[in-house]
Amino acid sequence: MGLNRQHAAEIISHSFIGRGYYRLVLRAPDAARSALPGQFVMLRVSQYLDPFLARPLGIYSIPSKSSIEIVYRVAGRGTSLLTQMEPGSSLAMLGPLGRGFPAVEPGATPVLVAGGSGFPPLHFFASRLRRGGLSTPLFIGARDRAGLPPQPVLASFRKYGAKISMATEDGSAGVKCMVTSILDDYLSKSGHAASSVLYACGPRAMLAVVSRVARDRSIRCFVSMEERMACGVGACMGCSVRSGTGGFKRICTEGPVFEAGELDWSS
Amino acid sequence: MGLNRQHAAEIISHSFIGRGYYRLVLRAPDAARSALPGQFVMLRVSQYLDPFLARPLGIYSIPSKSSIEIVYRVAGRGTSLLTQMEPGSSLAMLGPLGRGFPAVEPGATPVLVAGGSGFPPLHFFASRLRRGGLSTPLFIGARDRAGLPPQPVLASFRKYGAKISMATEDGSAGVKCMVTSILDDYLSKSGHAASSVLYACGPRAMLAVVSRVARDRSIRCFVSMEERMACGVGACMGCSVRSGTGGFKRICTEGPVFEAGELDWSS
Amino acid sequence: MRNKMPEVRDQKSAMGSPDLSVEFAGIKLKNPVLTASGTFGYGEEYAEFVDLNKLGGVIVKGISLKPLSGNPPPRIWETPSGMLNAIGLENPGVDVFLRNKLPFLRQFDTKVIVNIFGYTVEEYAALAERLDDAEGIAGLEVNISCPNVKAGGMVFGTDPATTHELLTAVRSRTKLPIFAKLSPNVTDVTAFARVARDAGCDGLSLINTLLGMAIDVRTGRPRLANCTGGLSGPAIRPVAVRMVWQTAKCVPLPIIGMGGIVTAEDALEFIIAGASAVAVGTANFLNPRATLDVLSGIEEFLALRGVKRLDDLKGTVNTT
Amino acid sequence: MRNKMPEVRDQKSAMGSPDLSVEFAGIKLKNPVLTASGTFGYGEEYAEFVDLNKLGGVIVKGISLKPLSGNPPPRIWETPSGMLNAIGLENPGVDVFLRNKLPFLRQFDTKVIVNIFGYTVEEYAALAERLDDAEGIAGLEVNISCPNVKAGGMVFGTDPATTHELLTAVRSRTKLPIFAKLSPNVTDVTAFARVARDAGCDGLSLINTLLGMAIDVRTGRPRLANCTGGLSGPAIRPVAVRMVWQTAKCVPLPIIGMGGIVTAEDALEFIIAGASAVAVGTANFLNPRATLDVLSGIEEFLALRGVKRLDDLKGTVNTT
Ligand SMILES: Cc1cc2nc3c(=O)[nH]c(=O)nc-3n(C[C@H](O)[C@H](O)[C@H](O)COP(=O)(O)OP(=O)(O)OC[C@H]3O[C@@H](n4cnc5c(N)ncnc54)[C@H](O)[C@@H]3O)c2cc1C
Ligand SMILES: Cc1cc2nc3c(=O)[nH]c(=O)nc-3n(C[C@H](O)[C@H](O)[C@H](O)COP(=O)(O)OP(=O)(O)OC[C@H]3O[C@@H](n4cnc5c(N)ncnc54)[C@H](O)[C@@H]3O)c2cc1C
Ligand SMILES: Cc1cc2nc3c(=O)[nH]c(=O)nc-3n(C[C@H](O)[C@H](O)[C@H](O)COP(=O)(O)O)c2cc1C
Ligand SMILES: Cc1cc2nc3c(=O)[nH]c(=O)nc-3n(C[C@H](O)[C@H](O)[C@H](O)COP(=O)(O)O)c2cc1C
Ligand code: FES
Ligand code: FES
Repeated sequence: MGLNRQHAAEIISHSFIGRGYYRLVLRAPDAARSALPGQFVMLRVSQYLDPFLARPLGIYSIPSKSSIEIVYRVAGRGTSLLTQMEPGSSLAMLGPLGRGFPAVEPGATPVLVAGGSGFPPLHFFASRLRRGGLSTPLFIGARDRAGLPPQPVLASFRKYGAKISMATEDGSAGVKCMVTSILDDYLSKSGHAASSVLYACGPRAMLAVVSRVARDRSIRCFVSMEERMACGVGACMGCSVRSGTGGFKRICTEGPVFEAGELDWSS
Repeated sequence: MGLNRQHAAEIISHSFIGRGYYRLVLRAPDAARSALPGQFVMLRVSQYLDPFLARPLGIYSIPSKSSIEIVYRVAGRGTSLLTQMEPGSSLAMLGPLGRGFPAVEPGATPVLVAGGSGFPPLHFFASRLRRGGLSTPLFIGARDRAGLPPQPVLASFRKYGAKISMATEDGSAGVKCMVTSILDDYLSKSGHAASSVLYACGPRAMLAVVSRVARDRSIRCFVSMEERMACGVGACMGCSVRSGTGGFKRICTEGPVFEAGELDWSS
Repeated sequence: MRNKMPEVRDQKSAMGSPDLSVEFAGIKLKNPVLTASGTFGYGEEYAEFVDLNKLGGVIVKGISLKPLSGNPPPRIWETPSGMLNAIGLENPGVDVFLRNKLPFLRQFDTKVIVNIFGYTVEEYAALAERLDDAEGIAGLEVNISCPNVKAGGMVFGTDPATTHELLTAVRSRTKLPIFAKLSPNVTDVTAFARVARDAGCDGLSLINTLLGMAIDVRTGRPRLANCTGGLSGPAIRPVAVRMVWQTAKCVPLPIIGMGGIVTAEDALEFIIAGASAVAVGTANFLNPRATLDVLSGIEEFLALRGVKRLDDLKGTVNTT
Repeated sequence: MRNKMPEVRDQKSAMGSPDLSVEFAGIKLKNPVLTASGTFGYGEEYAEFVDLNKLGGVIVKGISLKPLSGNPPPRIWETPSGMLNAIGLENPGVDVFLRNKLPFLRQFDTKVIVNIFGYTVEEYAALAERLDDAEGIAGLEVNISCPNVKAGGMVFGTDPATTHELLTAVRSRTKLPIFAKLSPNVTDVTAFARVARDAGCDGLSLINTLLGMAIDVRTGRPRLANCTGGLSGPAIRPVAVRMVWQTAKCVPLPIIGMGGIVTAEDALEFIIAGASAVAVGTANFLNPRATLDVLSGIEEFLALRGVKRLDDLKGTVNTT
């Protein structure tokens, strides 16, 4: 690699941005230089032994040459401890880790699908799409309005040319349905279905449907997966998901981004 | 009791005061109202499970009707984590706990002896002595200059009328000897030996010598003891010291202040 | 309670306030939250912080026939998410307990379980007999697993034959319900659970502490004067939950589950694994009101999910 | 190294740079810091963070005769100051290991110890034979204690007779030094240490993980798909230190001590308790450079106290 992937990353800024999310900017020049959309970092939220393991968090953007930005949702003890860390202090960080989204092939139309808190890697990805004035469709699904990405995130996606469609299960924002329905409608209507390539991140159940939609339409689909992690570097075998060809794949090194067909979606 | 001894004590101020010590002022009206010199509190330094147990810390003073002041030395993981706590946040606290120094009897001359970081309870005690212009002798011992109480502490003792004599083992401040030697000299010379009552806090080895000095001169001596604690309320039997009459005494409830003769100093 | 006012209770459940009472080994607890022996003194020490009337019960610090002065200090050491202790069963002996400690506890509407300990079978048995007709004792917890007393305790808890002999002797000398407190320092805890059942025990308490050790590398001396000690606290919870689950699956005795319980969620793990009740131990040291926090958390959890009776949750772990 | 340049070494010690080399079971380690099996992959995964030349040795992830795909996810769960794992010994099998993994490790000036595992005595023995003449292997660590594989592993590690049979079979098929990796989930770990010695083992590794379990109270399902898993990390360190101490006292085999080592001080506890070397496990996940931090901390400690050779510290715990 040549680049150092173990850092004591200083917190440059840290703030609440709504709907349970925080925005964290870390000084990490090596990571900023090399990170690819879809990659993640492992952050230790304590210098002590409880909470114990590092937390995997996607890279949301590269705001400068020397920093990376993370947007995280307070989900449990680790992330709530993280919210207390002040600018100026440093966090032990590993990364960038894993394989990101593959580059968009010429002629392909990227279509982004984010469920729940799955938007951070797609945001980084959107920031790197060079689409010459064309807007990238972004489908966002959540249980309800409160489960949607916070406003600054939506604004930033728009800035990068995303055309956002939203669906909530309870209809409190956007269309009242599963996000996969509006995705399916779009693919039916757009006429672009053939050239579309899906890039999805979100709960496993959603990814399973997205990958079925893609398979049914014979279009390519890349999913970014989540599983509990210990090492983040392929050593512990803790983060495995079932492979489509039997056996398992480690999310941290063979993923987190997989072509949907590589995985077993049956269970 | 009537008073509540379990608090979420808000940090009012917290600052470094030199020589490895921090000064911590906590909002704790019930504790402020009832605390007696020599009593202590148990402070949890983390809301998480490592570091695990609460830390026993003496009460240094009662700066207002609603607050207590603690002065602590960074000794290990717990106290170094404590230094990171900011004003405005709250700490789980139990106290005041234990038995403090007995009131000075009429005609008695209190003589204070502090070794190492043993000064906090004596400081509180000094603040309560009403001696009508008479100064209280305070003997302070340390390995070297760096081991002495920080300047603000010395200044505050003086404010309360303490007449300080210092001894360091390496002679880098005060007399080059054990603090017990200058204490012994004082008692020999003062002519007050008969009316002197010793109040000592510091390392066990020092307290053993102080109590021997007192016994040899047949004067009363009260010592404040330290031992590792888990509960602080007499339930776990973890903090025992050997009693002079066989068996053990719990520092947290039967102490931390004992009359020297109650304890077994042989081991 | 259950028999006295069934209607009110049903109404309460219907209104969403779940029934937390549990009944086992002939003991009715108003709720499943007890205090683990040795971590709550004789109740008195924590009475200022906890309304003892609110607890399912209090399991007192281990009592022996004669007073014991315990191990020399240092007796405790902090470890990652836990602690080592080697108290050595310091206690005032059964006479002082009956005279000075039990009367205090009798004032409260809570069940008192007395943890007993001896160096010989006869000491245990005599102790059981002595407590048999004392007023205000709901049951005995037989500590056959203290890792901190060299002469006997540990051997009893780790050898099936002596364990059987001991428990049979205790059984023969008391009519009180008896709970065998099992050691986790064994290859197969269920074997000891079966021994306890065969010896006529009414229930099981598990787990006691894991045998551990820590060394001060600067002095080369063990952190505990006793050299080894018992490891307790959240660090050991996964071991405790596993042992409760293993035992509940194959031995039909009610279990008081313990080991590292700090929160209601921790306690619910034990219930779902198969425990009938739980005991909060080391957590009392972190938070004197830990028992009450656990209790209200359990109540909230049941109410939120519409579970009417705690018992409906017992042993419901889905391992398929 | 020791033989090649004794003068330089002596000079170094005289100058305060302590001798960290250790030699046991015919293996010379440049220093006592190894990596625990399953926590450092096959070295490659951490080679970016750690100069493998600096390590005393690498104990690789457990290898079986045939590839194993392991347990279904979820496979890990965080616990207080520790973690549960039920990887199920996923590994590519011995052939792929020899072809693709070992050559990488051979590039480095460090000792490679191969952790082996099978479902039957014959599988273990065949594996030992297969590795016997491979180039670049310093020794075998026989995992008789994995709590995560139902068929065999655990039974071997907790039953003396089958343990003896297994280790004797392995012994007869390889000339390499063999280390029995003992289970902590037993009543008396020293009994198994004696079995290992009687079977001709050259050394012992202890401890493996404690068997544990955690339950998601919201779903009622175990946190691990495998239901139970192995508890590792600082939470178990007091148990590990105790077992190393107990074993070192009474069985004259060199011990690789492990279980919750994060810092040099932790490692020194094991050495002082009687271990000849240490392995850093779960801590690698918290800090990929944990091994090197432990190593430099040990060196500093020895230098500061003027201890010339690490060996002078071994087993020096003062329990009087
Ligand atoms: C590759 C990857 C990228 C991620 N990117 C983001 C992101 O950009 N923003 C964001 O908000 N979240 C992200 N997550 C999820 C995030 O890791 C979890 O929300 C977080 O670990 C929860 O920790 P906690 O301590 O707050 O929760 P706890 O419930 O206390 O966690 C307990 C344990 O479970 C693990 N865990 C809990 N939830 C998850 C999860 N969903 N995935 C993996 N492990 C989990 C924790 O790491 C920890 O070991 C990502 C996860 C992965 C695997
Ligand atoms: C009654 C009493 C009053 C005290 N008052 C003060 C005070 O006013 N100011 C002050 O600076 N210190 C005081 N101490 C000492 C203080 O408790 C320890 O310095 C502190 O607990 C060290 O914690 P740590 O986490 O930094 O060290 P660590 O070494 O990480 O502690 C590990 C464990 O050892 C215990 N421990 C370590 N040192 C001591 C000690 N000397 N006494 C008791 N337990 C110890 C800790 O509580 C913890 O359980 C007092 C101790 C007692 C018993
Ligand atoms: C300080 C201390 C003293 C204990 N004394 C006893 C005792 O006297 N008898 C007994 O059976 N168990 C005793 N125990 C064990 C506890 O009752 C309990 O089984 C164990 O600590 C595990 O629970 P925990 O992790 O919640 O503390 C003691 C534990 C501690 C920490
Ligand atoms: C994820 C993981 C995988 C492991 N795999 C193996 C293995 O394959 N073979 C083995 O003998 N031990 C295995 N172990 C046990 C470790 O080698 C070690 O004995 C144990 O984790 C205690 O050390 P620690 O607390 O430092 O991790 C594994 C441990 C972990 C955490
Ligand atoms: S997290 Fe360890 S292999 Fe993926
Ligand atoms: S600290 Fe528990 S009895 Fe004193």
